[in-house]
Amino acid sequence: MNEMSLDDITGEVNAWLDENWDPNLSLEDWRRILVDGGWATPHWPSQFFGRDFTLEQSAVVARIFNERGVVPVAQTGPRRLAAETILAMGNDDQKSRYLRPILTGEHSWCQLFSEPGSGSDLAGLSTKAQLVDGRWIINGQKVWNTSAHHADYGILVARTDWDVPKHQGISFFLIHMHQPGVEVRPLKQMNGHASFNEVFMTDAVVAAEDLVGGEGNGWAVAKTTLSYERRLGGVGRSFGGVQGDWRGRVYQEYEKELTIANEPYTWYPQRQGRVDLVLPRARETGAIQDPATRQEIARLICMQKGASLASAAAEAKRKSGSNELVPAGSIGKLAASVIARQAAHVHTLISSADAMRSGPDSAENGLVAEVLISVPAISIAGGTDEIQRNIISERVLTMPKEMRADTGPFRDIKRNE
Amino acid sequence: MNEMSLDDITGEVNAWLDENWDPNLSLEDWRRILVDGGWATPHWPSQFFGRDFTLEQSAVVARIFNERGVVPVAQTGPRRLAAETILAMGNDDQKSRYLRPILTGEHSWCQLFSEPGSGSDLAGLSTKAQLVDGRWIINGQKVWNTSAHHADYGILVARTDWDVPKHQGISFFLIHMHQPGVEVRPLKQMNGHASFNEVFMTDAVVAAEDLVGGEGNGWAVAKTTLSYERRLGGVGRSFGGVQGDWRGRVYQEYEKELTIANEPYTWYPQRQGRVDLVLPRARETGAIQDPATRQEIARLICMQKGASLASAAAEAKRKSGSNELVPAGSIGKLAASVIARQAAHVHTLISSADAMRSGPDSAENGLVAEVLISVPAISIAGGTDEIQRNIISERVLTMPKEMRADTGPFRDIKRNE
Amino acid sequence: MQTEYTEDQEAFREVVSRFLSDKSQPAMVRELMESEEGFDSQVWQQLCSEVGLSATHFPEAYGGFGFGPVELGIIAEEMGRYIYCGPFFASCVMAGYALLASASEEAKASLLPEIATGSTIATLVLDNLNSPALVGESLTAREGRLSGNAPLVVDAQNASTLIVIAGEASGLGLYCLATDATGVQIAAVEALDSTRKLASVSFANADVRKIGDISRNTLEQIWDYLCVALAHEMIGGAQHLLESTVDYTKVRYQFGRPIGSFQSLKHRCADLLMEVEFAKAVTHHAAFCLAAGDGEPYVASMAKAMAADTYMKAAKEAIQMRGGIGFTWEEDTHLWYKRAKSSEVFLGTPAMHRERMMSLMEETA
Amino acid sequence: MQTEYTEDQEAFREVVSRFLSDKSQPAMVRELMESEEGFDSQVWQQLCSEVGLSATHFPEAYGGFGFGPVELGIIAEEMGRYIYCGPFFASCVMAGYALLASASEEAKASLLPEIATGSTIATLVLDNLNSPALVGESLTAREGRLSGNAPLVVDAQNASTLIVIAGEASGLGLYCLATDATGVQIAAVEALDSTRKLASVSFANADVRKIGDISRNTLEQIWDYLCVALAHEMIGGAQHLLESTVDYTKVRYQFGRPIGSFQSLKHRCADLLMEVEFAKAVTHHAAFCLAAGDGEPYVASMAKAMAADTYMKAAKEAIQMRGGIGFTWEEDTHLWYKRAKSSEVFLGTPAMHRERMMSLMEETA
Repeated sequence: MNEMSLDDITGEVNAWLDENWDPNLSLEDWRRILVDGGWATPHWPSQFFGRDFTLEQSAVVARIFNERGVVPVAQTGPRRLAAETILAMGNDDQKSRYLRPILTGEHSWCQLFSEPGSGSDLAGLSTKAQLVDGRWIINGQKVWNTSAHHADYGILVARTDWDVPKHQGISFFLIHMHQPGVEVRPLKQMNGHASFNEVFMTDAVVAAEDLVGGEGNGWAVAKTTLSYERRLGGVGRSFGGVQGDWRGRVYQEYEKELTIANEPYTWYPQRQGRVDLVLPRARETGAIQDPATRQEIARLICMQKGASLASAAAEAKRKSGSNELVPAGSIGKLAASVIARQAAHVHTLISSADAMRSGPDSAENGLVAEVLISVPAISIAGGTDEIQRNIISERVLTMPKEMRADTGPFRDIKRNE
Repeated sequence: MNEMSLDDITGEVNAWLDENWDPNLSLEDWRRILVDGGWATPHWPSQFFGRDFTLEQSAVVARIFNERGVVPVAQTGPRRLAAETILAMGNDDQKSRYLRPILTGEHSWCQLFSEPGSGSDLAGLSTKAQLVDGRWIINGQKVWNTSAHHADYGILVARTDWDVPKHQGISFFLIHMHQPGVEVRPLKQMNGHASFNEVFMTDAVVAAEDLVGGEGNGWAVAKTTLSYERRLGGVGRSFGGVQGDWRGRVYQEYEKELTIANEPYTWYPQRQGRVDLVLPRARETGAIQDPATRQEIARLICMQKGASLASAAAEAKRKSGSNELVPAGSIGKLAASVIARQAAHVHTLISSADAMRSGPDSAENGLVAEVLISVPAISIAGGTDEIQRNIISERVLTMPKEMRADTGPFRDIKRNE
Repeated sequence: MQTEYTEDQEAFREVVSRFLSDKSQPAMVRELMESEEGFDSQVWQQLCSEVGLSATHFPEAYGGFGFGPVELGIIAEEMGRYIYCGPFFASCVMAGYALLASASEEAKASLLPEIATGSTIATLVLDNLNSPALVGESLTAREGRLSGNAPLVVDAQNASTLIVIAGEASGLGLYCLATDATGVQIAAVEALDSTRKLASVSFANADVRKIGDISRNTLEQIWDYLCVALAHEMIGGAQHLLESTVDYTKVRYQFGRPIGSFQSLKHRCADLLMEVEFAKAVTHHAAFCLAAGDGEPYVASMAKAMAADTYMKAAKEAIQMRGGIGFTWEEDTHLWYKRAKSSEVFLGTPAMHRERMMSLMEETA
Repeated sequence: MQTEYTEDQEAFREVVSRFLSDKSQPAMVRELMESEEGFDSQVWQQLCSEVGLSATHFPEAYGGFGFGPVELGIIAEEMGRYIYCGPFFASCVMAGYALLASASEEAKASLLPEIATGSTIATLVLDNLNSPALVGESLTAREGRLSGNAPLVVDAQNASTLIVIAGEASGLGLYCLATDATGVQIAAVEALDSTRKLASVSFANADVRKIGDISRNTLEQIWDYLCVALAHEMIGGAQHLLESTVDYTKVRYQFGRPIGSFQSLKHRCADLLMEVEFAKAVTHHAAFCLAAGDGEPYVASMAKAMAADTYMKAAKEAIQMRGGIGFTWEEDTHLWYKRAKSSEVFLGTPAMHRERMMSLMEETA
């Protein structure tokens, strides 16, 4: 822990920025200065680009950066998950080699977890890693890999032992994406966007020193990644743009970085149902006069208000340190599904036959049509509704678990071909 | 098989009735004549009060009885299940002793299958039967026993072997109800009616010769009973009254028998939601003008029409001998639940605040209030909705079965205390 | 505006809950619901004078504690959880709010302190329980005389004082008279939910004292207050049902497993939990809004609609998951089921409240 | 009135199904939906002349086979199952029924045989696809000239002949003109479901031939025929989705088990089967009623409402139960999902049809 007072921090950050912050630097140059100055990730240990700050101390730095329009380190896409996982579970050598270029934005990362055969059942993965002549040889297929097509590295889970129960035979690797054994193909969704990739690994190679957490400990490492993912609200988020009226080369490059990073997520607001468009459209079309439609709109507003208030109440309880189990995450996720579906239903009622249209000439420049063919994703991506219901019933309501068919050696567990 | 032509049957029945049928007989006298004449159950074997008639031949007899207003043998309550089970699975001695007084109405029967600890899981029953000095000693509790309070005998399933899997350790008995070890208590439901009983057996006695189908074969015998129950549409049916303008002592006594038999079922139409009352009430109250209510009424009418047409289509397929699996029973049962619930919802909308009332001064002499507090039964009685969904998904859609926790010796299976 | 309960309020809930868990056990509820008056006057006196619940939301000037809809909501929620049988809702909530909103200073000063101590039991006579817009059509006052019929009045049998909202030549007025006044006829009405006693009240040219004017707008506000209190009652009941049902699925075995291990029950319980959490959050929010005089204009209707739907859903699942046992008289679930069904339509159906939500929203849009 | 299919009809279904399973495989559907015209003219010719489907429901006098709504329903159901891409619905069903119901003998004699052979592709231009009551407001005919706009016309790009229902000084008229006539403008409209091509059609004082009068009542009847055919399409699609989804749950393993062994999926599939059975039974019944000129007056709206809700439910479950795979472009489920969504609102939403049901019921009550 760092003992600096909040006032001292304020003074020191501002002094450092007066000295070093120059919006006319290139994005990479600026970030090198920022990272080496220790102000990029002040909550990290001082040994690795940080200052051992508490969250409160770090918040002071973030506020000042924000006020002065200072461009932060690279955080888009899965790179932040990679960084936090390596910081938490990697060895010093790995931290030294990988963290700095993540922060400066030189290296882009992707996450290689899900497989076609193991979606809800992530630990049922069957990508194979074999140690041959001191190197890990990887064979298998991953899917839903955002940003994999421009990633330099990937965080990878693969199976190294098939004779132990499924969670025990998994190892965690850092894999170099630019090698002959790795092929990345875009994966198009039913709404026409291609936000994800499939990654095929055929005798791909990972150096022995890029195993994280030791052989067979991959599940624990992956859980660290997943808990960060949950905390950050999924990697599938929009990262906003440059706020305010700032000018300079660094902003131009930063804006470009964000645009590329946000590209896969342009339809994400639509998969949530675009509740914001409901009332304006209902008023504009006159559908708000229709009694049956009014009932459905009211239901939607009720759900949305309920979800947002329940989530706020849960957050307040969490902050107050209550011991009461607050299932905010899973309930919120399930709520988002229910809300999105009802919103799509209401949009359909409002559009009536116009819901047959799509594209830029259709309602709200095509956004409504995109809602109608994107909402199915909200109840699947990032854990299906079914998985959320399992979590809520088991962890919150403490109902008994399902009987398991997947104990014993992984080799013997029935799975998809 | 009997080779008589349908014309010959017509002639013979009419001649026999001209000779024997006298509405001024007592009910019991008439039925003795009827049974001994072999016309009571002509589809039964000639050895036991029948004539080996086919269903087609029997239908001729039934039609003539109906046209002439001839009172049939006793069929109310569970006695018919008892009779058919004994006929199918009993030995000659049992048939000789029990069938005749069932037909004449002298003996009334009840069904002792369900237990407080085994509702959906009937085969998980734990009433114990032990052979002591050549007699079976019964200990345990049964529940949902219609007519048990005035039954002379009961068909009983009890466990005789605790060291084999659960279906294998069950035996089927005929128990005399009027004995010190048997106590019958009425069981009141949430709607105030008491249509059922609980039956407590404490060292109750069954003679060795009243074991049906042999020790450990009780499940097969019980399944025969249950298949009759399904075919007859559950014992919980109304049996109608005396139709037409017939006069005579036998009618008076028959009417009285039916009234007693129907008493437990007066609320059964209400548990089905009384869809017939919906439109008249909606028109009378003006609720039919309300657009939101109209939507709900339309939904109800859709469901009801769908259920009745689907059931008719299934019946037609069954008759045409199609091999296609037609899940009419379970779908129909599930449909009845959905319809009843929607009907209750619509009745609530129609009544609005008046739904707070009950009793004879409330809507439709209290029938609407009775609907509101009786519909929960429809999705439970005779197999819960959950059981029907299991059946539909496994037998019709051939989806894989649940994993089982109740294999192995019954003694080791976890169950309710 | 308040967004969560204070520690004091949480402590207050504890007090209320402890009192009711002791004085309103299911066996007592069953006894009272079979009785004519439907409540235990000794418990009522303790509740009013010892615990002081009846005076919670009245200003101190009228013998109250000066709290508001939030604290009242806490009481109502716990009463819903335990199905407290007594004239609290009729006297303190219904009559109390009508007086607070519309009675003359003199009437307030004379009536509220009596209601606050519980020595006077009052009720509010509304000739229509479906919608505030329909009130005042059947009951009319002309020159100090009241005529007409209110078919459903809560706890009228137990009240000594009737507070009446009646139509006038133009507009509505608030009136007061004794239940034993000439021209007043009170007849018990058989109730679906016998834990809340109902009567019809009819007036034949009864001599009546006018104690205030009520605008349509004020009546809508009173209705809001009543709906929010009722919504609290309902979410209290819904929570009880959710908890008791989940508990049941953990101990009830079928097919060698607790039924709570069957996925379809687990998923339905998860859905129910979500709905209960939403209805609870909105209902609490509605009380915070009323207390602050702020927030969505339609928040009371929102709370009433959501609480009603959720309570009914919880009630249906509570019986279904108990199977045949849940349908018996002996098991307690039906007490809450009937309360849920009755509350669903009391003060307006969910459909009415959704329509009202939309109207209020569009009026202010 | 017929209550079940005859053996001949079942055999006919086999023929249709075999043809489509061969000629309308998902890979072909994908190719066609990406193309501008959206159908394969060779398959269309086979369908019309070899299999003779296009002429099924036309009277023999007009080159048809003299069958009716039941046989047409069989075709539509199988087309829905295989998402057949082609102008069948526009030309044979929509234009065909409008002509049969309202055209002059002369017009029928000249147009129907051409449509029956498939050599003429026609479509029906309605200026409103939401409700028959709204048709004729935007498109109007005055003294042999047609003006106005129809924003959504099925397969107009592929048609050579437009059958138009237009408002007149009083009432409605049926009109006919060629797609290349002066004053006609046809512009492709991007469709949510690209397996059914849409265009907007506008008329600027176009010279037009009147071929019949249409009463409001007749328009309602035409609408009924179209809805019943569309409902068949939808239940065909819904059945395909139910079957393919159940099959998927049997072979997809997660947690060491086929996902079809998880109870919540089993129960949802059972519920879906029930709904599909109901919608199917009502839709078939609706065709039997139309064929017999008997039955509930609201049966077409009932079928459309039920088929639409069921198809959407099946489509949602089909994607959900497939998880992420179901949301990919590569997997075929989205083809049916989009057809379901688009059909839900085509010729009126389920809510509109429920309201129409009630109106028709109360008119005749």
